[in-house]
Amino acid sequence: MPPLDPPLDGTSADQPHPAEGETPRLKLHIPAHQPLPGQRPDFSYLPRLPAGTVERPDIGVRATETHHLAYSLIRVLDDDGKAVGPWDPQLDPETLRRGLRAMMLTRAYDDRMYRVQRQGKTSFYMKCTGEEAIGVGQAFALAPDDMCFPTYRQQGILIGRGWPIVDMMCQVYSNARDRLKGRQLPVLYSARDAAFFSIAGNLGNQYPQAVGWAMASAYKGDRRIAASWIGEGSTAEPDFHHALTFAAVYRAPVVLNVVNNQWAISSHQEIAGGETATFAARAIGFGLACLRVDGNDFPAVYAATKWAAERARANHGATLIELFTYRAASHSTSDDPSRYRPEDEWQNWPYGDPVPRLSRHLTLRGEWSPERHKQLEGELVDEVREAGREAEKYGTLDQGPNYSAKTMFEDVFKEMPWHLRRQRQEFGV
Amino acid sequence: MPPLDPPLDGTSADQPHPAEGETPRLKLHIPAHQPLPGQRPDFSYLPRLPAGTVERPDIGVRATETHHLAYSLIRVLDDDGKAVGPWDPQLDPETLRRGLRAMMLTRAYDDRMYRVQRQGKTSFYMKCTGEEAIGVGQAFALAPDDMCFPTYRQQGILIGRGWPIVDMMCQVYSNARDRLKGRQLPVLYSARDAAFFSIAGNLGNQYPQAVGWAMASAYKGDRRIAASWIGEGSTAEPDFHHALTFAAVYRAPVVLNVVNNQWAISSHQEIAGGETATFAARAIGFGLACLRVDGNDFPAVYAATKWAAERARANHGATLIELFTYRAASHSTSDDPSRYRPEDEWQNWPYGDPVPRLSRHLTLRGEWSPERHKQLEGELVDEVREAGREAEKYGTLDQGPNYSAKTMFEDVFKEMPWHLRRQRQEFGV
Amino acid sequence: MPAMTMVQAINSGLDVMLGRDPDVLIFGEDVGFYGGVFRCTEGLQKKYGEQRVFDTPIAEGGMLATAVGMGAYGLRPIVEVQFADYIYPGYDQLVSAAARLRYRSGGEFWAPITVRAPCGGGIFGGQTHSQSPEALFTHVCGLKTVMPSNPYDAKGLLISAVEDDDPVIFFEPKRLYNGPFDGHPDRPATSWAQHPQNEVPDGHYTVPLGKAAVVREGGAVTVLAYGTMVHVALAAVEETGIDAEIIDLRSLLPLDIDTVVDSVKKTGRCVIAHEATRTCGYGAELAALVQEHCFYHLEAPIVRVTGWDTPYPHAFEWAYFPGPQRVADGLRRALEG
Amino acid sequence: MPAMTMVQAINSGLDVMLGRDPDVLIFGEDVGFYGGVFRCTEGLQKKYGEQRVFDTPIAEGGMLATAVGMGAYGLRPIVEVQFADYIYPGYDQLVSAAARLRYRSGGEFWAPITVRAPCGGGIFGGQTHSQSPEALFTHVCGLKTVMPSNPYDAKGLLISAVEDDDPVIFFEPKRLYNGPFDGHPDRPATSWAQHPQNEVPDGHYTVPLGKAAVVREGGAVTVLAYGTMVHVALAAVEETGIDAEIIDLRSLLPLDIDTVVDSVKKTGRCVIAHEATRTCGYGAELAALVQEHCFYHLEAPIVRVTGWDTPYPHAFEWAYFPGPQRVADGLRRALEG
Ligand SMILES: Cc1ncc(C[n+]2csc(CCOP(=O)(O)OP(=O)(O)O)c2C)c(N)n1
Ligand SMILES: Cc1ncc(C[n+]2csc(CCOP(=O)(O)OP(=O)(O)O)c2C)c(N)n1
Ligand SMILES: [Mg+2]
Ligand SMILES: [Mg+2]
Repeated sequence: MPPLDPPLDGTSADQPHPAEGETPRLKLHIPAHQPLPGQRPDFSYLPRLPAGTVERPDIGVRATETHHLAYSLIRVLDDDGKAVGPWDPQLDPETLRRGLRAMMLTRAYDDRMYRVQRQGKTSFYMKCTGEEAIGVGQAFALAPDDMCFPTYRQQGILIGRGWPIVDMMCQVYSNARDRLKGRQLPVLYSARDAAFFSIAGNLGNQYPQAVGWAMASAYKGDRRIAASWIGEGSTAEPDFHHALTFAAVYRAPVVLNVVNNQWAISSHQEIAGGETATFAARAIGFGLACLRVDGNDFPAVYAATKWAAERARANHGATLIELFTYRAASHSTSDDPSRYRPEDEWQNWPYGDPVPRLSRHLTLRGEWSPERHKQLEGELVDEVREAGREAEKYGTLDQGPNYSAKTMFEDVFKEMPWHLRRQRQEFGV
Repeated sequence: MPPLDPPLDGTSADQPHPAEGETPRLKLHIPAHQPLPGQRPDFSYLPRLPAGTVERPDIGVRATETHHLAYSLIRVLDDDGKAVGPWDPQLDPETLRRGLRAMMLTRAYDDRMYRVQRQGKTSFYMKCTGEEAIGVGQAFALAPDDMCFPTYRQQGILIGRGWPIVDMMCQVYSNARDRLKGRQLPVLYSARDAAFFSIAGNLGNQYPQAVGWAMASAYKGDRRIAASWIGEGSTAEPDFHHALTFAAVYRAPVVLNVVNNQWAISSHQEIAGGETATFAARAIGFGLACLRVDGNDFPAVYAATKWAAERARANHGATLIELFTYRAASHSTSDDPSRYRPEDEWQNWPYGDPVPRLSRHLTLRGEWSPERHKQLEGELVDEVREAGREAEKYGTLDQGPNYSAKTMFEDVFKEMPWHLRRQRQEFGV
Repeated sequence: MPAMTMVQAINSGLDVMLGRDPDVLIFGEDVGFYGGVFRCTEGLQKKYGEQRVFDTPIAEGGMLATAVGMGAYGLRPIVEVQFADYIYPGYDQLVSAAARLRYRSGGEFWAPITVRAPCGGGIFGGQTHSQSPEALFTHVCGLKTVMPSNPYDAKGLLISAVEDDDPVIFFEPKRLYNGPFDGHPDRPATSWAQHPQNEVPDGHYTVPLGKAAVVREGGAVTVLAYGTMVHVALAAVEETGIDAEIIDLRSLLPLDIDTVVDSVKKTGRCVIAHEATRTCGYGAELAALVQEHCFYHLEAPIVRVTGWDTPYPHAFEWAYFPGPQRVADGLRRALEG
Repeated sequence: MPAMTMVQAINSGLDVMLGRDPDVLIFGEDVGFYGGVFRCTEGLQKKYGEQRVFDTPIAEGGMLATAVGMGAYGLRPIVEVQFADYIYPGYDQLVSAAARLRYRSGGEFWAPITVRAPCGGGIFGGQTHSQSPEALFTHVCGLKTVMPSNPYDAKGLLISAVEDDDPVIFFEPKRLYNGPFDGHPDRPATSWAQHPQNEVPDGHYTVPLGKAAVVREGGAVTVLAYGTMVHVALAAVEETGIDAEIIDLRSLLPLDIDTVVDSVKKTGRCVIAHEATRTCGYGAELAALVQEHCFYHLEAPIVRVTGWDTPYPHAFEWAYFPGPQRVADGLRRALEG
């Protein structure tokens, strides 16, 4: 169903309003998603929004002048792979190749870690397939020391910032080199040295925390801004509301991203409120700036993020960016999407796959080729395999080695109180 | 400061965006409210919005067609007291006189109960002075069995629905006839027979509960809708977000009111996010319909509420109404507004006092007169005094009689479990 | 009678109540078309329609507030909170609204809601898919709190919870969904197929709230347990050969104090076992009550065997989980005194 | 040394920390220009500016999340929650974020925040201005929980809390803000002016977290109390003439177990007094610990004197409040055994 123009349940504007007395009985509307498993993918409800058509306002404009952008879609790469329109960041080929490589490395990394979970070497894994342009593109657009408050689906940020994938793997394996000492569920990374905040298991927690961090940075007269990510499904949580409220009131230098990948486990974005408005539009009621961008379009993601980051850095306040994309893989290794959506929906996503799209663009510019692409793919598979071999030397969840279990009593507090010391004794070892 | 067009902290659109490198240091913006106590009241920042100029869409229009109304102000009574424009509900004089009487009774009731608290006859009281048109006008516009989920400042609903003020007083006194058995803080009424939900002490709780009640009504194919109220300050609570999300997703038949009386105890609406947007605008991001109305204009409040109620009843979904008003009295008997605002701000409120405004309108129509007004005022003071005498016969908080303290163990559960029976024994009596 | 897993028993209980009472609705995250991440609502939307069983936005506070409002209208909503670890955003609506509504309104309004939430560890869910927060609810007056240990009780208690006119927090030990678990992760997982309490009537029946079950009679020491720990306690007793009396509390609030007191007075010794963190856990209340009621019968300090006062650590699940070994040590301490 | 009320002592503690450390910020509802509904932040915005002391939107979850983010940056935010009864919307940020951050990040991030919240009854605030929810925090590993009973401790503990690198929940018994309260509402209110602990140094000093105070030595029975109940216990002892040893716990987590155990081993009897509801209250943990550590010294059951397991009823404040009479009865029960 069209997100911007909801049908009014059989009593639309065209129809006459029922006269006094003959009021109909009330009915409860439950959003019902089509197509179902087995049915044909159908994205005909998505308005076709061509590349290059959305204007790019000055970063200093009043927030109200960005609000109509909540109903558009910033796209740079057209169907042929040409970069068009005012949002083209005109990145040099080298940067684009680095971006492409990071996206492809993210995908290769995901593929391997998903596989090793299936092999029983760890308990759990989550891929970001189809969403690589977001983590990577936004990492490229932000300063390396801008503080990121991500969800579990922005591993692309770590890879985009060059954090060692061996360290990422060690966390997934909860092994003896896991910086999180085996305490955290796989993929809930923390990487202070990459300005990457400890990922919360409780959806939304990070969003207003990012605003608090940004307020602190502003209070100190710092130049670092904060950025945070949340899934479209999680926008229903209180913390989303808190982040928007506090960002508006204190004009916090933060980039607030909503990754609308259409799905929240099995529930479609309609259940999160996407039936009657876009998620970018949530900014309007708070007087925050907003952008809505094709999340599968690397240059567009980069440009929108850069715009929001510069705006924040210039003390113009926060921007809410909706990144419109599609969750290609299962929610996690615990999930089975074939129960709730057509298997081949992803192949039919109208905005394509971010990796071939960027590859195509570079090729069109004579800066890349299918051969080099194929070759790089191979190299990255090897690189990930090598990293995997090394990481597994430090242990896996099933085989060990891991940290000593004794360490589970540490870091609950800075200094261990008597009752934990006594419990550690009771535990023995 | 103008609510719709925030100054961008010295770096507004007009100024050139700082070139690369010379990024300024970040600054933390803290909304600072003027005028302060002792200073002259100054409402010059409020755009002057004349009566009768806002168009009235059909109740069946798509929500998006109401969104521009978030930045207007529905007003019916002009400065001379004439009812003008498409929102004039053209109420008959009798209805208007009943409305005026209920507003005046509410004010007289508040004045007495505030006084008796000062005399030590009870612990606490809260007035709604200046906001009478909201509780009363909305009670008149809703069906008598539409379920209300109010805050502590809509006593006008109970009075507008003719609930006995003696019963209200008995609650405030926590006396032997208190329907709430002395358990609840004064003014946190509950009146099931008036379709008036138990008032929560925790701000916001009632707002999404109203949506749930409305969903239940819709599920049952009922014709009763729900309505809820929240203060502008409390819109920052999670429950406000929940209500809007669920109302949008399930198209619940509910009228969601934000009473923007400018103040949340000592903090001005800017601290709640009113500096950068209106509270009606919060609806936009959810695709809900919205209206913004002069809360001190009885016919305007009635008309807007009626519009939203009819829309909900016709299965067109929820409407968010911002009622723009001013909290004339102290927040409560525990508060001292002279510490944070000019004493005479209320007298300078550009949208006046709802009581004389309606009185003036009726007089202009030859249906009322200053003499009758004066006389009615006197009658109502007597009526309230009489009611007070009767209520005090049933007891006061300080003198009693009250319910037997033993009853404090009842109604925790439907049937009293052993541990409460045992505690009741321990308590003795 | 058919053999059911705990998931099937819960599904059957929901089915029975949807079938009997049109005012029963079920909602929560992924409970509709998908049937719930643990499959407890599988097939129910198909059978009863989207108006009766539907997905909600990801907002525990929103769904609980909605339930309170529906309850005030007269419905009996059942809310699934996907994991007990995620109930906190809805905590205010439970503590400030659901628990107090009957009281504060002088009995005019109440919240006949049931909140289902999978709890406990044992599936390598890490610190946010393993919590046992029952004590955060038993401390709140106005809430009832329940935790079954087997399919039969799960269905019977669930039906009692739905039919109860007070709010009931219904915790489901996720490690027991598909089989009993004796606390030996190294041994092959057993299914409910062989378990005596897997016999679950198809239709309507209830297990009353507030009634404990003596799952093993014994004279040497009393073990107070609930949920997964009932099975762990049984294993520990079997392995040590200690003649313990094991009580499955089933309902934490209201508590079946008489069954507890009678047993401890008989044995003179008491071990309390739960998976939740120790400090201010429900075991603290049990210890306080037992020493209040049985002081002169106690021959040794009451022993608490619990999860440690740390978050549930992913890699050290079995070092954290209070398994048979720890319960056995507790039994010995209680016997030595 | 100047005599201060508890409000003045808290204000002074905040003033000292704002003065010493530019990374200390204070925010919450009405704490800025207004100075707080209980006046604890009076004059601080004027002295340190709006950037240091400011109002927040009415969103406990938002202000606590903001504090966690600021803490991650390196600041030491102090948040005022206007009433402890209103902390629940922020509960998720405390339990899921603040309490676990250091642990889950392997020590990379932590939340050095202080959360101030007025608690307890005695001002006819009804059920939503009178709660004592301390046990909902002492059960959560990773949080420290404190409650002072006098001006000197209030300032010293507050400074320790702010300087502590872990999150501290700092409960302020509102009935003690302007004077000690012995639980006799009928008698004229006393001020802090006459009280020995009203002497509060102007400058910086600390009272360590985790250290209890023996406020009265005695041999007959040990009374464990905190906050308002310390004064009530003193009154009860005076009125009964029972030679009780009264311990003001001050810090609930970490608890000063040694002081507690030494005293109970000496007296052999124990009464626990708190204002919070009984079931699963902090007194349950105290009872469990005391019987674990002092079993062979106990001559009678440990007695709990607490608020009832009901909401705090407006008109029956004094029937609900565990006053000197109830404490006295508890003492007698503990002595009779
Ligand atoms: C507070 C909370 N509630 C529920 C969950 C369970 N849960 C984990 S992921 C998820 C879906 C999130 O969807 P979305 O926000 O769209 O992010 P995506 O997975 O699509 O990236 C849910 C319901 C949780 N982790 N935390
Ligand atoms: C959850 C919660 N937080 C804080 C409070 C304390 N409090 C009571 S009224 C109030 C101000 C509310 O202002 P607003 O919402 O604008 O309503 P108004 O009083 O102006 O009608 C505050 C902060 C509360 N009752 N509940
Ligand atoms: Mg999603
Ligand atoms: Mg207000």
